Amino acid sequence: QTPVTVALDWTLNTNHVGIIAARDRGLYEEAGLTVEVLPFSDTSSAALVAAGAADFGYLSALAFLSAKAGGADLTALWATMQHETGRLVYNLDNTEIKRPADLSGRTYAGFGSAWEAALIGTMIRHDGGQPEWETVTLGTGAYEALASGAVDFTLEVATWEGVNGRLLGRRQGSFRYQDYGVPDQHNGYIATRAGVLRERPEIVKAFMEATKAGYDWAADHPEEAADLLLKAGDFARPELVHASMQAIIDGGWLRDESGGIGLIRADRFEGMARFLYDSGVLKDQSGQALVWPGDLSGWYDQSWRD
Amino acid sequence: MLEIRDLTITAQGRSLVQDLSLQVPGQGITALLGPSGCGKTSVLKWLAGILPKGLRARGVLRLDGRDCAAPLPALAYQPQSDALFPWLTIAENAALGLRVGGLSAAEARARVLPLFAPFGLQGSEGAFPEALSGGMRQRAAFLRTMVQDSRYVLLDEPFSALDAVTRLRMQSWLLDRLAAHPRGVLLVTHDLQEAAALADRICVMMRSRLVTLPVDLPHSARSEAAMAPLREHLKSLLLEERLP
Amino acid sequence: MLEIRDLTITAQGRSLVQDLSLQVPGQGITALLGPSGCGKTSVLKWLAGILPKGLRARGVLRLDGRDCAAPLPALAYQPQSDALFPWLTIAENAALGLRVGGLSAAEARARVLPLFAPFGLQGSEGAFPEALSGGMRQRAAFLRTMVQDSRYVLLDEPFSALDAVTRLRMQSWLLDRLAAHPRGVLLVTHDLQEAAALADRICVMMRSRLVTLPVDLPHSARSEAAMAPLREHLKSLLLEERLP
Amino acid sequence: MSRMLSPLALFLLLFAVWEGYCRLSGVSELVLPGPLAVLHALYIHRDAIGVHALATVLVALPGFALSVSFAVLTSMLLHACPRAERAVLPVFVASQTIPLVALAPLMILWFGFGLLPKILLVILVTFLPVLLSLLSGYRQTPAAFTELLQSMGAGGFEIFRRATWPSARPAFFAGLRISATYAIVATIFAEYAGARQGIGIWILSAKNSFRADLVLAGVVVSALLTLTLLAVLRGIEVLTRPGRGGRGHA
Amino acid sequence: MSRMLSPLALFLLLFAVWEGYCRLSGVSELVLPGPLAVLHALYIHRDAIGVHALATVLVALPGFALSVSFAVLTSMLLHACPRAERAVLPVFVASQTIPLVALAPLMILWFGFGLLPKILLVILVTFLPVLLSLLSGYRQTPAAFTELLQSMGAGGFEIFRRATWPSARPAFFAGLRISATYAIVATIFAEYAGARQGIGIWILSAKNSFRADLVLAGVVVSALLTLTLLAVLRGIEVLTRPGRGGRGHA
Ligand SMILES: Nc1ncnc2c1ncn2[C@@H]1O[C@H](COP(=O)(O)OP(=O)(O)OP(=O)(O)O)[C@@H](O)[C@H]1O
Ligand SMILES: Nc1ncnc2c1ncn2[C@@H]1O[C@H](COP(=O)(O)OP(=O)(O)OP(=O)(O)O)[C@@H](O)[C@H]1O
Ligand SMILES: Cc1ncc(C[n+]2csc(CCO)c2C)c(N)n1
Ligand SMILES: [Mg+2]
Ligand SMILES: [Mg+2]
Repeated sequence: QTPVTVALDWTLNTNHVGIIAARDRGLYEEAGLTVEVLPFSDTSSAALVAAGAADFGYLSALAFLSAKAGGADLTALWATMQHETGRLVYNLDNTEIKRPADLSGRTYAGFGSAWEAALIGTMIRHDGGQPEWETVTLGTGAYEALASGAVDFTLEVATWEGVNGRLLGRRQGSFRYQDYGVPDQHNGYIATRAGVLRERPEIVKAFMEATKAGYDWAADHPEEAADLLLKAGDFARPELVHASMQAIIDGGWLRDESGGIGLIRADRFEGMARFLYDSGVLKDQSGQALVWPGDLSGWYDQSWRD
Repeated sequence: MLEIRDLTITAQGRSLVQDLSLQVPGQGITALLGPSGCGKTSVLKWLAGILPKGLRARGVLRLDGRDCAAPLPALAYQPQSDALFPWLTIAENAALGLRVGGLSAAEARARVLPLFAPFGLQGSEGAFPEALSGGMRQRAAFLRTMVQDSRYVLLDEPFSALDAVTRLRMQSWLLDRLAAHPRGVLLVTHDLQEAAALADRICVMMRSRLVTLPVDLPHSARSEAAMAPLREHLKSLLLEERLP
Repeated sequence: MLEIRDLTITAQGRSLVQDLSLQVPGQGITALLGPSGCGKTSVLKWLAGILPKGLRARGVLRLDGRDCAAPLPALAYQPQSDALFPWLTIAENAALGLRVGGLSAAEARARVLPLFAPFGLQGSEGAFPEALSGGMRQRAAFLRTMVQDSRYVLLDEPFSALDAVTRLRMQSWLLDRLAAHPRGVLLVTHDLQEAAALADRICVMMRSRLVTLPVDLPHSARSEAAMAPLREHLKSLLLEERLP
Repeated sequence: MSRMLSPLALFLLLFAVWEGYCRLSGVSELVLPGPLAVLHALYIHRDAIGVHALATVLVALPGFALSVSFAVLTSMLLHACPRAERAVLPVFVASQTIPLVALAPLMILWFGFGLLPKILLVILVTFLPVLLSLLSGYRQTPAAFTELLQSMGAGGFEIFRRATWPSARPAFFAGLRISATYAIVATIFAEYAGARQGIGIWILSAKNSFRADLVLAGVVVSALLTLTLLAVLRGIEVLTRPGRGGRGHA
Repeated sequence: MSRMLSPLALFLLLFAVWEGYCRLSGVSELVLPGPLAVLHALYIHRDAIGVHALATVLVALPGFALSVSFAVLTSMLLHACPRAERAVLPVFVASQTIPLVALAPLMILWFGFGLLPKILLVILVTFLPVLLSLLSGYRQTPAAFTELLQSMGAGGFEIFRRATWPSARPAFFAGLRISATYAIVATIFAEYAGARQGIGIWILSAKNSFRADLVLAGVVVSALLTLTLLAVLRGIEVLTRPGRGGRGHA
């Protein structure tokens, strides 16, 4: 049995369901792996993988791209969601917000990464507003701050915080990024270091195939998958896990139009990378905007799939 | 007249001082003698209102016939250790009692400075205590006590660190000062010669009683030879006592 | 024979002791007298190798004719302040020098305890210093020094806090002890009577010179009356000096 | 016994005020749960939280012990060699000025998820108060004491052992108290940056599932652990106290 | 001048070792950039980082000043009333055992993103070392000094002013030094939990952009701010020192 560690991008949620399913249904064990899912911590999963503190990492799309642009030696192996799950949310009580242009001059609860500014700026500008707003960096506290009205808007994951807000009856509205000039993209990458890929391809293959089997099973058995997830972690509200699984299946996030799962498609991958580079948020050591590297095909690798 | 009646001091049940009664007239020097460890310092501390935590006292204190409680503002006290503050200069240390009494720094300084020369401390006004010899420190503490001009003065072995000549000089300064400004002095000393030379009455603390001897000779007539019999008498009283 | 040659001690350029030469024979008591603040303590500290930071010294120290440097293991020193450690009991304080000298706690204790009775400290073995009177503390410090059995002993006013009778008792203890175990003692004192009663030679520190007076009378013959002329002579020497 | 009554009463009063506020103001449980709710949560999850508490203790204790040993050794070296003190102390002080929030994740990246980075963080946080207290305690040693020992022919270490260290004892325990207060908190902090178990992990996941009651239950456990450590230190101090030597002396 | 040389030399040596390690081991810039890279990043971003530094200072300084004033006042009250000390001190100590990582986000929730929660956090972190040092300093006052003043008829405050406070001076500055070391770091911590600007925000976004060089540039700025504060305190201590009274006395 080979020990393998996986770092998560956020506290355990339905995005990770395939990994938990593969672990708790013994798929990893069958593949000769002992997988440890590291608890979510203050250290980003991209950094943990890049530094070798974890073998695999579940990364949000933006964390992956930022790390790549920063020079991290990462390769994406998997994309959980076939479309962008992120949205901009605001309180409906805030009647002055009707459209992204109305966000101008308001307060945003952020997560402390450069691309958020590009995203929000693009949406406001695309909608004809002045791209000026105030950012309060709150991280995981963002959603409580929005709920209490301390800030005007933030970004959420539709299949998690979005479902949660609905269950709690929070009156919240949202704008989809892709409706306001931001390209659609995958979300939720599983990545590893290029070095691991080179030196231990058989481990990568074994891990990813079991993971894929886990997501496949979860897509087919959302109710049971939710129960499995509930056993694996502390969840304040069990109904959120069930509702979120249901939303993922209903929304067709996991399987693409042709029924494929975990696929990385060149156009969506490049589209978002291009957006990041063009918006100038990525800087090099001397503070210059990064130049488009051209070919991105080396940034992801799905050769482990047969 | 300062009067102690039936003072008993105990430490953890053991009594250090037993039913002591003592009177300190408002004029002249009352010397308090006794073997080392017999409780002289403890009596003075009680009078000054600063008996240490471990000790318990029972007794009555009367000032001019009226009961009162220590600490009396009418008292100035010189402890057996000099207790000079290391962060104050000698002049500031000497002025401490006056400052506490409410004088301004300048007034206190003006009152203190003239005494430095007669005390042999000229030049040390701005020095800190650690730069002074033991005898100099003791004189600074004596200065601090005497300048306070209180009605009563409690002195705990004020000259123990002084050489014979400096001691004589300080003794005669004290007598002159008292002649000019009469006050009541309670002087603890272990030096029989000093007691004989200075005191108007001598109290010897013995285990079970207090012996009081009046000394009526004028100070000028107290030569070493003239006082020899008194000294011998005191010595025999002290010899009677054995330390516990 | 312990010998100081041409010792000069200065503080910030001002010289406290100037070209002092002094000999302490390996037997008997050498008394060192001088007005308060003349530098006696400083000389002793220099001998003990612990001159304070602010002071500078130049001079030669010879032991039995050979140059050597302070601190000498052959010296035991009793400072003017008692320097009892507040966290040690009196018995432990008294045993400190022996412990530093390498004795085990039990051995040191066995050597120290028999002295508590003659020093009038019986019952205080297990007490902490703060529960002792000034005179008791001084005797504890004296005990600590004397029990070390070093070839030379430096005593800085060891009896200044003792009453006349206790002082006599300690003095005669010292003489008996020296008769049994001869050692060289350098005794700083300000008490002329004490110097006259104990010393085999008396050195008076004066501003520009050191006056040495041998005392040849046997100790038993030194009555107060017999020593009166010597005391008067010493007094007149001290009177010559004016403090700076 | 009665010495513990007044702080207990004050604690109860504070808790009562807090509970009262929660009930009367109608503030949401999500934002500020009352103490009863917190205790209830603590009781329900006692087993799970116990496992995490143990993990925290198993980091904090060795870290603290190492830190104190290291501080005592360093203080002795620096005391013996004042020149080294002048060179090294600023570096130690500078080490305290590094924000842990920045350092902790880097430590995890450098040293992984094991014990090492966490123990290093605990040492980093708790080391300096003990060292500084010791050095300042050493400096308060009355010159008369060291001089006396010197005159007895005592060597540097003998002087240290017999005068300097006992003089620094009150300062040492004061420093220990400050450090002990931070030992558990620093461990929790280190766990936050990356750990498998521990009160830090508990609090983090409670926070992320919006369970303020569980967060505060973790806080209560952390406080209890620290107070226990402080009580043990206090016990050691009292038991090893030589007579009544704690007082200053003129 | 020459007193600063040896620590400077040691710092340079440490930096050289660090740079050498980075070059020779070939460790990734993402994980551990060398000091030259960090200084370069600091230089390039000096304007942006300066704005953040200012924001941090504007929280840390008022917080620290309030904390010290509060600690001095409290210490005087507790000194005057030992019974209150016994009741209140455990509560203060318990307040230190609350893990900031848990408290900071809650504070932001309760008090918003303004100055208040950050200043409260700074006070929470820096208050106790000063208070404890003062109280222990007060206790070191030689009994002979207070007794003398008592015999002079001095009242409680007069005794405090003339004997207790001067005796506690060295302990006070020792406590100040410990607290000052934490003031900036605590502010950064508070910013981490929620703020508009500040070194904490700088470090957080640098971390999220995988720029270890910018993270460490923030760390360097934080260290410099703290060392400046310490130097200022040192200056105050030396300037207000009465004679050479710092020594112990037997
Ligand atoms: N640390 C110091 N710095 C400056 N001057 C000092 C220092 N220590 C002592 N002195 C000075 O040295 C002189 C001699 O002091 P010393 O203690 O040797 O006198 P002494 O003869 O022992 O006096 P006493 O009989 O009063 O004890 C004094 O004038 C004193 O002011
Ligand atoms: N804090 C204390 N706790 C217990 N016993 C004490 C305390 N202080 C003093 N004593 C005891 O009280 C007795 C008297 O002490 P005190 O200091 O009054 O004597 P004294 O007559 O002044 O002696 P000396 O002439 O030596 O100064 C001593 O036996 C001493 O041991
Ligand atoms: C379940 C889940 N919720 C929130 C975040 C935090 N987050 C980081 S980036 C971003 C914007 C997405 O477009 C958000 C919401 C997460 N990573 N996973
Ligand atoms: Mg006495
Ligand atoms: Mg002297």
